[in-house]
Amino acid sequence: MTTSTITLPNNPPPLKAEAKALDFYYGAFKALKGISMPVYENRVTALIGPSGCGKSTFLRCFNRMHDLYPGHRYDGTIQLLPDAVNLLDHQVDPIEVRMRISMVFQKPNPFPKTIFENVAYGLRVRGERNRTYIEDKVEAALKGGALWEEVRDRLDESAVNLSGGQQQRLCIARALATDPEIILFDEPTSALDPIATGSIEELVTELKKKVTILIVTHNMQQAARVSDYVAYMYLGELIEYGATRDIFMKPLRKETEDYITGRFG
Amino acid sequence: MTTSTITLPNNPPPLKAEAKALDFYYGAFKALKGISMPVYENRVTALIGPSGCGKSTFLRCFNRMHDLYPGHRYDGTIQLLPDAVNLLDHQVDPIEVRMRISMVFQKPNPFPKTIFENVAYGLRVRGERNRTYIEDKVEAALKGGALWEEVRDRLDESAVNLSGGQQQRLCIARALATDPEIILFDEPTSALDPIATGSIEELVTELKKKVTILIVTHNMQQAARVSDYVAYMYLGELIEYGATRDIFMKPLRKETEDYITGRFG
Amino acid sequence: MDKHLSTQFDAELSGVSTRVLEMGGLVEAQVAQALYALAHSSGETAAQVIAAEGRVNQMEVDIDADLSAIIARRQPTARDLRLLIAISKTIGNLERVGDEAARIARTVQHLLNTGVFGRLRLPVSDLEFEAQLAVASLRKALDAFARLDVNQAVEIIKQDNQIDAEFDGLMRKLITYMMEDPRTISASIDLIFMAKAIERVGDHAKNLAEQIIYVVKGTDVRHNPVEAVESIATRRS
Amino acid sequence: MDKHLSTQFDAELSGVSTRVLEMGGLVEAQVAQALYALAHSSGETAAQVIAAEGRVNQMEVDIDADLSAIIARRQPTARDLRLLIAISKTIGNLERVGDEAARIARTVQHLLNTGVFGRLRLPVSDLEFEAQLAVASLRKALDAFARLDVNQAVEIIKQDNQIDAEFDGLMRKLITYMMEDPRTISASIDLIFMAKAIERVGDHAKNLAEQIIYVVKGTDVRHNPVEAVESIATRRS
Amino acid sequence: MSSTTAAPAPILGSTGEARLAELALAKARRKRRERAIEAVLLLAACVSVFTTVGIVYILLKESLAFFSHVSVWDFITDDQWTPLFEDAHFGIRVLLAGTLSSSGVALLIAIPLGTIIAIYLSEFAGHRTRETLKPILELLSGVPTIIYGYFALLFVTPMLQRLMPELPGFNVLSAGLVMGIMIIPYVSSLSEDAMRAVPMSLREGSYAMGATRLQTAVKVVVPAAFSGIASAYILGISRAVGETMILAVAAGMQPNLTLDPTEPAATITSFIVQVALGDLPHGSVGYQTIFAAGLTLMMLTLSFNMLGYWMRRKFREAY
Amino acid sequence: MTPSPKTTAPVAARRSTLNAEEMRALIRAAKRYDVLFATLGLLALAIGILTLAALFTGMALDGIPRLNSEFFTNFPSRRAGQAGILSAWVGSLLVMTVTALIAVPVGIAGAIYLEEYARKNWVTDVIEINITNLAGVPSIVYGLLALGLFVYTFGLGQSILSAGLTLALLILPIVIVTTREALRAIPQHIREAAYGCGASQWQVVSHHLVPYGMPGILTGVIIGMARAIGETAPIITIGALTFIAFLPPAPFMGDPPAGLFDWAFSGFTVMPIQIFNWTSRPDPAFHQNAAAASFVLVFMTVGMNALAIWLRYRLRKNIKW
Amino acid sequence: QIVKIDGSSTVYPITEGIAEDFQKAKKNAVKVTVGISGTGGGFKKFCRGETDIQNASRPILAKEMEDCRAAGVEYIELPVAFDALTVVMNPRNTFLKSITVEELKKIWEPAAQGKITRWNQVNPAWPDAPIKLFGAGSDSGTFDYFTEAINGKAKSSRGDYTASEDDNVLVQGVSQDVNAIGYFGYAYYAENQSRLKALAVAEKAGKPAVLPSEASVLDGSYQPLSRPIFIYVSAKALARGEVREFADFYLKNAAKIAKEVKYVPLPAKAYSLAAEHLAKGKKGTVFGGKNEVGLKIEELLAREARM
Ligand SMILES: Nc1ncnc2c1ncn2[C@@H]1O[C@H](COP(=O)(O)OP(=O)(O)OP(=O)(O)O)[C@@H](O)[C@H]1O
Ligand SMILES: Nc1ncnc2c1ncn2[C@@H]1O[C@H](COP(=O)(O)OP(=O)(O)OP(=O)(O)O)[C@@H](O)[C@H]1O
Ligand SMILES: [Mg+2]
Ligand SMILES: [Mg+2]
Ligand SMILES: O=P([O-])([O-])[O-]
Repeated sequence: MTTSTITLPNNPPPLKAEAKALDFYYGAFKALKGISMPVYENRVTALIGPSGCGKSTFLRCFNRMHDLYPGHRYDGTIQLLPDAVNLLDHQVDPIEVRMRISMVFQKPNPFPKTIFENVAYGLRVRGERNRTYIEDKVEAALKGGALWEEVRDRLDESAVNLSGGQQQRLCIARALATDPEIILFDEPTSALDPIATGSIEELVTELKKKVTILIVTHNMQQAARVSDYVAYMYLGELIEYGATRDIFMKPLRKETEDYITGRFG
Repeated sequence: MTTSTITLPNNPPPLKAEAKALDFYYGAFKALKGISMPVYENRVTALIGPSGCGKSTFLRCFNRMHDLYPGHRYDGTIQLLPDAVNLLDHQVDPIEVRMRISMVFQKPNPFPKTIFENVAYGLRVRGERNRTYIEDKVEAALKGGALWEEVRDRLDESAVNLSGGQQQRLCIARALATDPEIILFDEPTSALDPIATGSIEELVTELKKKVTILIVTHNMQQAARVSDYVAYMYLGELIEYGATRDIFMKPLRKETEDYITGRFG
Repeated sequence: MDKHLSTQFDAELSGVSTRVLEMGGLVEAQVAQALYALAHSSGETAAQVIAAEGRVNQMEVDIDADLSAIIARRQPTARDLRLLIAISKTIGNLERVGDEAARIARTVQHLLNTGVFGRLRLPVSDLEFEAQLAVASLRKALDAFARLDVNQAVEIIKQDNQIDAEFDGLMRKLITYMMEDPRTISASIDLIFMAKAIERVGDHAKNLAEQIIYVVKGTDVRHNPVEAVESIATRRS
Repeated sequence: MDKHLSTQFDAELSGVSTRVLEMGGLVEAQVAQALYALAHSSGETAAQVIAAEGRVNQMEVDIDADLSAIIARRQPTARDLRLLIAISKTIGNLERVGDEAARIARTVQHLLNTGVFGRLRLPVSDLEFEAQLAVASLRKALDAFARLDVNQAVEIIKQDNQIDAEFDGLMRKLITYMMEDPRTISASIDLIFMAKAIERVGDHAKNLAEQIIYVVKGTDVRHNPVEAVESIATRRS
Repeated sequence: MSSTTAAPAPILGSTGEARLAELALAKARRKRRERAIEAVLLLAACVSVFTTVGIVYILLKESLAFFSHVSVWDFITDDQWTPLFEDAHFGIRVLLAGTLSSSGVALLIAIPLGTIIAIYLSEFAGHRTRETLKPILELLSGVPTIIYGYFALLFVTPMLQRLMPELPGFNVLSAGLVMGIMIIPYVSSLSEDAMRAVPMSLREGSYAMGATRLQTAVKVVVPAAFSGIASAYILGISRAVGETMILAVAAGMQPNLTLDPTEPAATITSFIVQVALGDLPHGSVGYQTIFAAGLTLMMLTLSFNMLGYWMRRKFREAY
Repeated sequence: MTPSPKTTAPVAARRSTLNAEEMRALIRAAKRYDVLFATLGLLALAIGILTLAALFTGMALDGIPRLNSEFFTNFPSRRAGQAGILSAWVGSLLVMTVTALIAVPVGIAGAIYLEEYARKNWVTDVIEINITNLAGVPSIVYGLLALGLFVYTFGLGQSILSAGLTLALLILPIVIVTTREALRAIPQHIREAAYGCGASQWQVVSHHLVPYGMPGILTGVIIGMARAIGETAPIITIGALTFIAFLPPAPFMGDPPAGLFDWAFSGFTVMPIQIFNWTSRPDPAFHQNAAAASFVLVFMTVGMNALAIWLRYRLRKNIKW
Repeated sequence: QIVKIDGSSTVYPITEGIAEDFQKAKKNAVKVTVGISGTGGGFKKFCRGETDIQNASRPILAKEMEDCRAAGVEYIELPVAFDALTVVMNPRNTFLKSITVEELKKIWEPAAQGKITRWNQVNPAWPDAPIKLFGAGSDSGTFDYFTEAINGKAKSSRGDYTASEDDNVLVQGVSQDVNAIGYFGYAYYAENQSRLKALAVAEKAGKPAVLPSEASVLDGSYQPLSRPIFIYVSAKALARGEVREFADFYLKNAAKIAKEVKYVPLPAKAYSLAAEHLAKGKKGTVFGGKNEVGLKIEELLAREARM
């Protein structure tokens, strides 16, 4: 097994989460191999690597999405700070985890409900009934998702009639509505055109003021653009972790450099 | 209506096709507005522009794909050279056009048949029966699609089991098998990961030695990488056409520059 | 310039531009100070100029690093890319202006150390005139850069001849001096180098101006005769 | 260097590198020829050098255009980007080497025109030694660039002092000459400028070497003391 | 966050172990509720299993009684079926033959016609045509089968007799034909759905190669939709094998060991319905025959379904 | 077209591009098959539709003269001219109500379990085969089952409830299969989105899957009901009545609580039985009645199918992924 | 107040008519339901005590008697009408004038299966034309009765004929085929006289061939194919006023209704005897659990009287 090259920043921001020696199995297949990596608060951390390297798998450990499917196994820990709970602990209800850590998916996946109900969904799931509170939250979230201006007059229309980019921003608003501590993005723009992609990227950099962000992208340029830290993964291993600027100008590992410069193949 | 800024090269290569004052209607909706543009032989021409600007619509005029759906209308001409046939002429059978101009689609769409049969499909459609001839053609096409080495031992396996990138190369081989004069690519890599994308891009630049290529991409960087000429479209109009290098270093139209530099939005 | 979709990118670009101007201000001040040190025989000022060199160097390195980071992270094209490339060239020029200033300052120190100022009558004021032209050119160039003002850039390029003429005149004058009084040879040579340095500052200002035209017009006008440059710069794109 | 997935990109990169080396060869020849013209008082050779300047300039402009096109089209990062940036700086340096060669050649022409060579005894041979060092340095730098050889680059940087020392010696010698024979002043100043030009060629070779280290090691070593550069260059990454 | 929200506990408060304990408690609570719901759903899912168990139980129970009177060997090999006659024979082959020939005729109509219609609707017809004709066609499967029975007897048979004067008034052919027409929508609708589900991109791929509609339909769409089409066929077969009233009315109820569709014949289902509604005393051997026959039928359809299941597995194409 | 030798591969000595004439000939030939097949398709469609038309006109010719208001408001009678279908259509309606009330929730719940909760293993496979198999079991066998189970074992008697239950079992496979189909058509990413918001499994099911699957589910239910409403054999087996000259107690109107469900335990008859009975009567006048009743019944199914189509259209409009 | 009736579809038309009139007479105070589960299916319910009255196209059989006994259900057997099984042919048939039981047997006996396929095999006078056979389904009372009457043994019949539970289907079959011969209940013949021709049956060769008709049944000359049909009234149910009333009403109106629905009513004497039985509550059957054929009305009455 390779050891990872991890370059921590000199003046590190506070930690929001930390994976330690994380292994993950799909049945007998070991998809993640001893991943240890910090996630800094209010920073964007990008996961890059060739297809099938385990980016999504790693990301989905953070909200226990794997629990939906049989045959998975976690080894190692992901500590969520500051309360130092191991997200992967059996005692921890994945629902609890998902309430604290939201996710935005590859394909915009609004529910075929109204725009309002989409954003309010997280609150409803929490049993929230106070109408004005929900309305306030929805508005705040839509503003956070940079969608408020576009949809304020048609909150009662179906969300599926929005454009792809708007849908994805709606999904972000939905994720924001419950004040998550971390938002996970799994290739959030791969289904979008460049302009929608641009606005999502812009939104992501905007959001990090309030929330910690982990983003998987197979677009290296995107990782370069939006992230503060980059983790390069290969075959389930973390090869290199460091500040984005360093990774893209001067990665320490040849594997990383080869991938980044398009020498992989 | 804006007039297009068209910069023709000083020493132009031979023309393979030329659109002249092309309008296209989906029912009452005018999706293409007076497009005039050259397509040079053995060159890669990229169509770029924001989503919905009519790139795909324009591309699909070249093989009369619109004829499959009701309510379309072509105005203007697309001359195919050297025999100066107007592709859009009612007298010209779309099937004939499609036999001369192949297309590769956004999502790899291999037929659920064997690899061999996929590539042989175009020949079979042409009523070809000579087995050795077909075999030779298939081999040549797979070589042309840079897939031969990977699949030579499993030509009889189902094509749907190939990876995404391989499938797309198979589709290219399928398009190649009938010696088309032009190949149309409609966002051929948007469903692929960066490595597969890289190999398709590489293949495209390789192919242009033999065939004229028109490619739609919403990835400007890709257009920059693979094409010799770029056409920037917006709202159904051709805004600017020129050599790729010029377009990306020094576009003449502000609209183009804004789009290319990410100022659009 | 219009805004990018990415405010971050805008911020980075304007950040780096600001730093270029800052660097420009710094080297401009360096040149001015060096000339002040020369005119007023101020060893102290000369020392300040030399001390500033390190900062200028560091700025060059930093800005260059920023530039490459922006290129690596933002995939700039067209005007953005031209701007970054121009900045890269510009800071190289500015750094060299800084070098020239330091060189002048060092020479001033040398002259002070050798006590030449007291002993000899040297045509320092002639140098000053050249220097004023050069500094003005530089300032104008930076100004034009801040506003990406092509017309001003053309003007700067046109005026570069003046400085060159000044330099030639000065040379001839100094040679006369040296011939007249061989004791002044060493000092005169120093002066010649200073004049050369000032002339170089003018050249750099001209280079900056060429970069401005490149950014705005997209044409690399280096090594072109002034007239050609002017016609390119005033062409409507 | 390993191959890219894109052979086109590889081709572009190696194409631009080749042209850099070609340009390097050209300016190297220019320098050598200029020195030949000086040593052999060959106005013809000098004219050739001057004539070549236009080509060098054009090469700089062309390569720069290629570089920006590659950046615009290929979105290079890491080593690729560093290489392109280094090339951009390198060709700037090479162009300036070409300028220096032309300057020498022009001075040779000037000296020939004024008939100085016939009338005066000038320490041209001293110049030649400095020149040999500088040309050797340049050749080595180009060689190191072709192979991206960090060790050789470090060596070049280390040797830059030698050239500077030579230049200082030459200066002193020339001042003596001038003092001895004021008639030589004008010619000596020309020689000084030539010596300075040669010294600059050495500087440019050193700059090239620094760029090599940047490409390979990713660290910008400009403006650093030699020891620091050496330690960075030999650090295992 | 406002105090009104119930869930997530304040981020800070307790840490580590203590927090873990809190979380475990919450998890347990939620688990219990979800379990209860799951149990209810499971119960519902089991209804169909219970139904099968019930059917099998009833069929087996009575069949066992039946087979204590009649040897399995006779049941399988005898070539007469006269269970209610004095001279009782229990050769199920006779009924099987009827079932097979009637299903055969029906499927010979339903499968080709259904497939052709499916291809036509999915690949040739315009959107309008499809959207109007498909539901109309589906009505064919909504007509009560007894009506079809009389239709076969009173309309189709006389028509056929005009073509084939020798044709008896009751025959498998006419019942089978009508049954086939009734089954058409099962085949065509499901097949059409399957073909619709074939992504447009695949079709475009074919057309882009210069293929005609038919070439595209036959060489690309049908193979791609094959697993769905196979399901449709299987359903059609099950339907044909299980169809009752049409045959009871129009096929003649004559236990003939023949596969000739121009003859009258009895099928398993028509026998069952006949006896179940008849005058036989319950509990008599005659009455029990219907369970043995029913069991046979169930095994038959089961084997078809297994076959279908296996085929779908084998041919399920990913696209 | 130019015979420019573009292919470099030596194997392709012969270009597959044909000259224009050859190509046109080829296309013409291929297109002939298109036309041929389209004709064939229309023919096939015509067979189906003509059959339907023949059925309809037959029924209409025989039955429409009988379709007056008395036909709907009269009870059966030995005099064909006075006989009506009041008890039959009311019975059908009530039985269908029971069927729907049972089959819909049970079918949906079962489908949800199988699709969302059950592990994918051989047990689910068996259940799956079992369900498709049930869809092929002749309806009369359900009658036999129901007779043993509902009528005797559970003692529900020959009631609307028994009949409703029987038909519910009969259409359960249809409901389950279509519901599963509908659930399966909901993309996984919608589920993940909901789980991602912190929803529990039941919340995902009840907030999302069921509402989004509704068009498909309803279609299945209605198709099932359309099938059930025409079923004769199983209902006869459990003992539906033929002559019943009164209506069951009005649903949900009796004295609560027991009285509310009186109707469910009442005897009944249904349309197909009435038809069945009338067709087997010797007097041809009854055959006319049967045709008229068939006409009504077919119209009921047509109505249900139309409802299904309309609902599918209405509900699908706002559900897409 | 409900009277529940189930059972034979043959008896159904009569019972339906009675029920209809009864309900009207009682101004809907009493509800009557009639089902058609078949005689067998009906008896199953009847013997479980689920129905009050059973329609039967044949006497109760031993198995069913046992069931009833086991469940403690006692019953009163009431013949309500005659059904004359009618042998029919196609009206276009020219050669058949009458037929003897002998000949019928030759056609229908098990031994004939596959052998007797042409008319001239039965009677050389008849043409060499195929015989097309139509008959009641083997599960029906009609079949039992016919086979016993003709072939001498219940359920003993050739099997290769077109059978149907639904006599209309048989009507259809016979009316479509010149060479057809079939048998079913008189009512179906009576309603389809335009499409069918009844065949006169001679009990023995030489005996006169008799056509089925009300008169020939009543006078006992239509032999052996006339059979009585019954209702069985549950003794326990009779305790309920409405059932008793209904049963009385039935016997009073049976003759009229039977005629109306094209059955042959019993002689008035028979109804009064039955009414008497009913009044006295005479339980049981006079058939001893077997079907019997050729029973003349007098015999039936005699037996009834003996009870
Ligand atoms: N449900 C699963 N069962 C088994 N193996 C899986 C499953 N999902 C993913 N894998 C495997 O785990 C590895 C990592 O998959 P993952 O989806 O995390 O890759 P990724 O880096 O996100 O790739 P991509 O860029 O294609 O999304 C791959 O080898 C994949 O084949
Ligand atoms: N079948 C259609 N009917 C009507 N309008 C259509 C149809 N297809 C496309 N359009 C419209 O035509 C315009 C051009 O569409 P087109 O698909 O060519 O865009 P595009 O440039 O390819 O965009 P993208 O990058 O999203 O693929 C759009 O406004 C689109 O809404
Ligand atoms: Mg992934
Ligand atoms: Mg498109
Ligand atoms: O229904 P039956 O008992 O009269 O045949």
